Amino acid sequence: MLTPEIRYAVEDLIHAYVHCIDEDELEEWPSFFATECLYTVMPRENLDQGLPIPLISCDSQGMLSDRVTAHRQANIYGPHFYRHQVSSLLLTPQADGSIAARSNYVVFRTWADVVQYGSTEVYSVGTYRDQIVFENEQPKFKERLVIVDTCRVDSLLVTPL
Amino acid sequence: MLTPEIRYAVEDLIHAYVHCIDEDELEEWPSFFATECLYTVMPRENLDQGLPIPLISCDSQGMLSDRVTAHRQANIYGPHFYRHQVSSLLLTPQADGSIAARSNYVVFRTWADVVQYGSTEVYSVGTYRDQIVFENEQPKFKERLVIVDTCRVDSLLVTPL
Amino acid sequence: MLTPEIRYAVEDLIHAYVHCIDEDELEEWPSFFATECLYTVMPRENLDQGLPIPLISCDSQGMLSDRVTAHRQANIYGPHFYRHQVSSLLLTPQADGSIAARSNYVVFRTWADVVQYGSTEVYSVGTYRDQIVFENEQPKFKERLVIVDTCRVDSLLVTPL
Amino acid sequence: MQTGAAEQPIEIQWPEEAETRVPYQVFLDSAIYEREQERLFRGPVWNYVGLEAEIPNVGDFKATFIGDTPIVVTRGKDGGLNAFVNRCAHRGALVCRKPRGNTHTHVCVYHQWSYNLEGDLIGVPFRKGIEGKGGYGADFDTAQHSLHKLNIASYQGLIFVSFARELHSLEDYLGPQMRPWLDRLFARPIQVLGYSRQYIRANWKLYAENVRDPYHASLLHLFHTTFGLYRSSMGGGVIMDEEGRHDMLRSYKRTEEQETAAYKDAGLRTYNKGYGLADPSLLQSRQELEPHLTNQIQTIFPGLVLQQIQNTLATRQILPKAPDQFELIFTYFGYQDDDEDLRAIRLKQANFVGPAGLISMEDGHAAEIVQQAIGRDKDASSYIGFGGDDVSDQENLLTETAIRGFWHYYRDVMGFAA
Amino acid sequence: MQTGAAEQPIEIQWPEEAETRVPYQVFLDSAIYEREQERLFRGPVWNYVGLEAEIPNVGDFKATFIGDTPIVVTRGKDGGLNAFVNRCAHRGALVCRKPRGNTHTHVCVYHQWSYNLEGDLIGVPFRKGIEGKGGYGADFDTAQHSLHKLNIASYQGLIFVSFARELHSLEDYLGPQMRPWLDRLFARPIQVLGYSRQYIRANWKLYAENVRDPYHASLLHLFHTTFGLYRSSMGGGVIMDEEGRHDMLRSYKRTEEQETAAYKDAGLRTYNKGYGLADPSLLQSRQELEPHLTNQIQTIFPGLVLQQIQNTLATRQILPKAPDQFELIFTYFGYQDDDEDLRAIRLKQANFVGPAGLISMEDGHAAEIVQQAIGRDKDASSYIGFGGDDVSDQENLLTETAIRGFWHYYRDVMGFAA
Amino acid sequence: MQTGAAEQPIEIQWPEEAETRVPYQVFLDSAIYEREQERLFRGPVWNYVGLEAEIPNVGDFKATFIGDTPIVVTRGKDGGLNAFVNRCAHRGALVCRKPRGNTHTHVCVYHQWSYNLEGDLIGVPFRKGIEGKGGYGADFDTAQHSLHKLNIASYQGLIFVSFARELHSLEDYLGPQMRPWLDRLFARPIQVLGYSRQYIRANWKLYAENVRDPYHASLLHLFHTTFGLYRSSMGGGVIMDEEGRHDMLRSYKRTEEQETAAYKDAGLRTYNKGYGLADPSLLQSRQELEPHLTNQIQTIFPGLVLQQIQNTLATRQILPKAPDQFELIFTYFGYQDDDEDLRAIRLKQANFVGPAGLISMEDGHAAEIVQQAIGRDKDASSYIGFGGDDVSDQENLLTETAIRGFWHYYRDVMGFAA
Ligand code: FES
Ligand code: FES
Ligand code: FES
Ligand SMILES: [Fe+3]
Ligand SMILES: [Fe+3]
Ligand SMILES: [Fe+3]
Repeated sequence: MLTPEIRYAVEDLIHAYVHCIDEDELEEWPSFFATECLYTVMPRENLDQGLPIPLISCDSQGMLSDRVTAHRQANIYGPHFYRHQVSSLLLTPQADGSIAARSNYVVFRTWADVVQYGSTEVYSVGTYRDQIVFENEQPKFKERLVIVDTCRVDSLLVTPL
Repeated sequence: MLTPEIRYAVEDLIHAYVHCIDEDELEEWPSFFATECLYTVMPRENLDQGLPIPLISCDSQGMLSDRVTAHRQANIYGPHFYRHQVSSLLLTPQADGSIAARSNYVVFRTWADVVQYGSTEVYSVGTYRDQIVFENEQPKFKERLVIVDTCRVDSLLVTPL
Repeated sequence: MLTPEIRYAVEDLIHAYVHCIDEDELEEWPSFFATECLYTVMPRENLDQGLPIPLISCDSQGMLSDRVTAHRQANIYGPHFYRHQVSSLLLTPQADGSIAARSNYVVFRTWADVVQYGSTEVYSVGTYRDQIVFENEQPKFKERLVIVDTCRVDSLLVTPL
Repeated sequence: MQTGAAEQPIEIQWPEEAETRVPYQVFLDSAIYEREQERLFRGPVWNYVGLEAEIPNVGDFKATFIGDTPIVVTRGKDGGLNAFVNRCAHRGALVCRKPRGNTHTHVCVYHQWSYNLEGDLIGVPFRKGIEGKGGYGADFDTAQHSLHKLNIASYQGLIFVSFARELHSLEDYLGPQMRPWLDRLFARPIQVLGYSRQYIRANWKLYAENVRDPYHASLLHLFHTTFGLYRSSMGGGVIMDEEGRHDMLRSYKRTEEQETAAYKDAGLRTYNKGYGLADPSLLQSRQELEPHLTNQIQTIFPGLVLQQIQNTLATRQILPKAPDQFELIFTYFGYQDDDEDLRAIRLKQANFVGPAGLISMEDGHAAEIVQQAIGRDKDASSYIGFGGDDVSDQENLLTETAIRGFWHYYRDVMGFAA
Repeated sequence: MQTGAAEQPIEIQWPEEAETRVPYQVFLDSAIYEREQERLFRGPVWNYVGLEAEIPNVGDFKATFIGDTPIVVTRGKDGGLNAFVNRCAHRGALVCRKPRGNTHTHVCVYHQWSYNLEGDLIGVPFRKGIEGKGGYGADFDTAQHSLHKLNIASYQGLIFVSFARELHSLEDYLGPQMRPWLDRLFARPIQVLGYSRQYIRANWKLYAENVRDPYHASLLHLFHTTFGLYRSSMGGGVIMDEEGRHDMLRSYKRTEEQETAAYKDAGLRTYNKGYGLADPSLLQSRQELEPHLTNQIQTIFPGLVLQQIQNTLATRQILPKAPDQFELIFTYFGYQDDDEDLRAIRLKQANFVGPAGLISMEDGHAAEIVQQAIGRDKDASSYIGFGGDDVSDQENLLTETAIRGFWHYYRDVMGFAA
Repeated sequence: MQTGAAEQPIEIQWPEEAETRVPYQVFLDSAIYEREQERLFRGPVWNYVGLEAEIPNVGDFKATFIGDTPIVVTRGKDGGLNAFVNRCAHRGALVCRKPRGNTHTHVCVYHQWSYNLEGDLIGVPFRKGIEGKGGYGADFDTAQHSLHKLNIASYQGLIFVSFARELHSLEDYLGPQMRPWLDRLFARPIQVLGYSRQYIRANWKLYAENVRDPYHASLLHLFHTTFGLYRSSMGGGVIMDEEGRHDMLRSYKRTEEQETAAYKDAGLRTYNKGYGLADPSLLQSRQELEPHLTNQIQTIFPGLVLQQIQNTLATRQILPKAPDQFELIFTYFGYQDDDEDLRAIRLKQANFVGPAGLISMEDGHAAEIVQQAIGRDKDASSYIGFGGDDVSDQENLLTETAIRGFWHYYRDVMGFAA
């Protein structure tokens, strides 16, 4: 049984993660993860067939921040915002003291380009499978697996889910 | 005033229900309901006019499991996944010890057929009106009324909302 | 650190607000606000450029109720329902005893007109920035700022977000 | 996609064995869709638009469609029925924006021109201007600015509307073969029990075929066979009107021996995999109409389907929306004198029909997978030679005769006949 | 839907009483939409694209549209204005993907061809290849590969762009009837206060009619009458340019007696149902411009609307997106020397206008319900005979004369004149 | 939008310098899209549809598309390959609704007609009716009602299907220039590692150009230059088949001195802004194929792209969906004998490619911004004169020669040649 304090801390982690991305504060994004971490975006199509190829995988904080640098400096894509909805959060304490979490996400993408400025569409839906640990009393994602139902990616995937 | 324990138990019921359906574990679906139960999917159009015809109604666990058997063995439909979002949950303890719950849902449908594989659309939005009871200390839906705003059903309705 | 009681009260405010609008009980809508209040609907486009023009702004309960009266009596628009999803709620107690809240919203609009009856679309996504105070032990919105990502408004905006 | 006011010429080649072939082009071509709106839905037909029970009182209205033209049906002051196109005579706005309601005056929201229940213009704001300035001149004649009125008639409480000025009476249009079956369903006063709506990504005629097709019943809808409720054949038959455009499919349970024999004949595998209904209360039904039938599925060209499936009674209105989209609106009803038990049976059996119907949800899907498959093959054809190649009543259900009847009449109306 | 490089022929039959009738086909037909892009938006007109105040500094740019062609407007090194089509001369990518910004060089992301603020090609990566291999030959002439440059001019800080090579000066295009009213609004330096965007599922010309239509003001927009703020008529009038394509509607409050008389004339029911504003602070306004007007609604053909509605000042840009879709972009402004109070009044009055405007939200809806009603009736026509059948300035608001002026000029440009 | 069974005439004017110009009309026109389906995808070409490794066992099937026609590929009882159009011979339903699976009989859900793995009709429910009534007549010949069978062949485990009845062998179609490079990639048994799908709002030929375009590599994809990983040029070259329709772009790292020289030649600014990779493990790769290449990007007309980008191996299938939409399906593979480390490298390098690929996500965007810019300028043209105006193999990467090759062949097949 999780204490309310721990629940609130974990819920805040999961909610703050969303605002970090949606408010375009990507530079903070790696800090939501533990020192040793794994972030994987996996099409449901592959997972269901036992195939290992991900859309994105980062097995270190360094790789996370390289994604952010690429996002800011290298990659070319249509200007846009994300807006997440995350709900149906279930928390399960694990034997090793970590917490397993699952929740559903939707990302709406709003274009900020000249052609479709201010129009919004359902961009991606799926589910998060997290392992959460406490480092310095702060909850962090040891692992965040993003299972993408919407495996037919519209245009491209550059901003993390 | 509900205790945090009861709140958490009820919230978990409502969230786990969603994952059961979205992860295609429909065989477990009837177990979310009380021994005596009522599950009704009602178009808002009829409700607003006081008309009684539902899209689906099951007044026993048997009827729920017959729906699942039909889903698995009999009905023909385009392969798809659901992904729910459920939020704005309000809980109200009732005089008889049960709990009334209301929440809003959205279901996104992702096609898994050959033509539109991996594309997602808003399939149905509406609201849940629940009566929740404890059986063997487990919260269960005594009644779940699904009021469907999206009463113009796209293609068909086979997977429960 | 907020007590569970206060958290529940604030969460209930935020959730009940949604049901008030979605169930078309707009006459109750102003009562979710404090005696002195500010409700602003602001396109992200303007906010990001530091431009002050809002879509809607009401700086009194009177202006809120005038909006409702206009909605009921004066304005002409296609019959429709809203259905909100609100999630990723973060609460932060403020020095002055008020509570800052942020959350993401989506509004789905379902048409109730003769042409598209019962069809649903993503109407608006964005985020709420709230300042919540307690008046007579009831939480109220001192300020609710609705930042609209979907600044290309589809058709028109008459029902409050 | 219109490119001018005149009708577009259509190049279509019906295959040689025309009675048993349908070129897929008819489900795809937007010019054909356009012509259907003009020649067929606005042509020499009576279009079902609703039930009198939906608009019992003076001022009651229902807004709906003929083809994809918006129209309004009203109950007039004299208790009579009226219909008009839902387009303001001033600058073309929808006059009636809600699907149903009650009003004695239909007021267009744009400039408040107002119309009475018959569609006559009765009010024009600032008609004479103000202080002699502006407004309409003395020659402005409200009679020239009524709504476009349509012919309306009803039979047994079913309302039909037609754009055609000269036309057979509704009774004649329904014909002596069809009327008795309408009489069967509407002998007692009815009560509307609810609606459901289904939006299908397919051409409307794929559904028109589907409801005239008894072949698919036990093959596409597997509920009964899965649960071992009956085997794969029933007794029944098909009746059509003289033109072959309307039809009535009836089916009834046969004796055990008949079924077994039929089953052997068909050489079909059984679907009964040992599943049983956990709650058989769903099967409870009551024989209520003479003659006893399990199902009566009746069509009135172009867009009405009437159903009695056990104790569920409903009309279905087929509304084309685009070459590859249509909406299907179910209106469920019972009788005003239903006892409580019978009413409860109807509500429970609602599980069988409509968009979530255990034995009917598949029809929309069937239409959709045809539309998905044929898009690139408009020159290929479907084959409708099951049960022969003619259009004639049958005392069995293993036939596509009513589909052939539909196309025969369709080609005629559309100018596609040889 | 283009089927070849040549212009499609269009069969259109304008009704006999051509000046007071508009066949609905013009709102539906995709061939007409295509021709509008060529003959009208790219034709002998000046298209409003923005305000100089939006791009005050060297290198500032605004990306927008003429018709549905993407273009860019820039402030050049010399402080002058430039415009070009937003399509790379290499392989056609959008050069400028953001709606606004500042840069001295526009670089296409695909192969980094770069252009200066005038649209001249100034950089081509690997132009000469590497080590003598690849790249462009010696005859490659950057001057042949500039962006498509457009004519640009401004009047009182309003920027206009034209595809036409030979054209009246902007001043002449605006004309002596219209210019004084632009002068009225732009006498002092302005400051942009914000934007709003509205996407409407209707043909853009339904909105062009709407803004030239004083008839609907008190009949569609019920806010004032509901709250008993004034009765159903105002003083005012309509002024047009010589061609009838631009217009200016002005309205002002009349005296109590005038209103009462007018009201009696109209024979209108009142809408005042006893509602009062709970917070009348919304009504606070200040007379600031000469002559005093409650509203100035001015159009410059084809796509500009200028508004002064009490103290809200805005331009509206009408951008067609498809035969049945357009976007409306409001750019709100005040004056740089606004005092704090006046600025606060403008912000509060923003509640009146735009997509959520208490007295304006209805216009988009009106356009949409026309589009919904007429789809199947392209051969029918609207009737625009209010206030006569000619195109002439009026000293009253009960007239569709400016709508007639619009269509008169439209038919001319489009080749639809008799 | 078909308006009849015959092919629509297309008016298209290729500019005079035809080899270096592409009129934007080809990316916009729906009649051209229609003709491509007939003449090109169903024409004298072999269409890539998948890998033998995807359907290794008897009964395995893969449902996919040729152009936008749905088809099915199966592994037959004899281990051979079969292909047929995914459209039931009865009334046209999709027979196979899932993208992959295993079955020995393909049963149409509508009326349960069943087909064997070759596409022959083998079962028809109620074929002979029941008790002598209904069903098909004695002359019903199942052989006349098979699925539409297609030619199928494979080379090195790559499966190709053709509608054409008379056609060069697959080996000849690939040609002696292309085959060695297929051999390079498929010398050892492969294993499918996963899929990704990308839906792009652009004409498919904009992507066909993109993959034949080495010009954009270091200019659009800025990952390497941003992180200072290499400078803006590589060694490489372009090889084509005789028709110029297929091509192979290879690139490899040059020595430091070569790079520096090349860099000076180009006169390009560097993008290295001082960013370094925080985790360089991403760069780990292994040389595994002879000859050593950094990248092999090979196209087989019309819709196959084969890639070796460092250690990521994949096929890409280009599926047109509409004039302005296509889907791109990546099928990633490795070799069955990969050691664990190599497999880990492939999985990590998956970050480089596909819809989220650090050095490839931009391609879809590039296609989209072209589509967005050209919509209104179908008479304008792109300029593809980089590296000359001919179609010939090149030992450098600063050339659009393979793009010219594509269009040369395209014009021929489509009947657009001078
Ligand atoms: S359009 Fe109906 S009153 Fe003007
Ligand atoms: S398309 Fe602009 S540089 Fe190539
Ligand atoms: S359509 Fe396939 S069996 Fe009838
Ligand atoms: Fe059926
Ligand atoms: Fe207006
Ligand atoms: Fe690339």
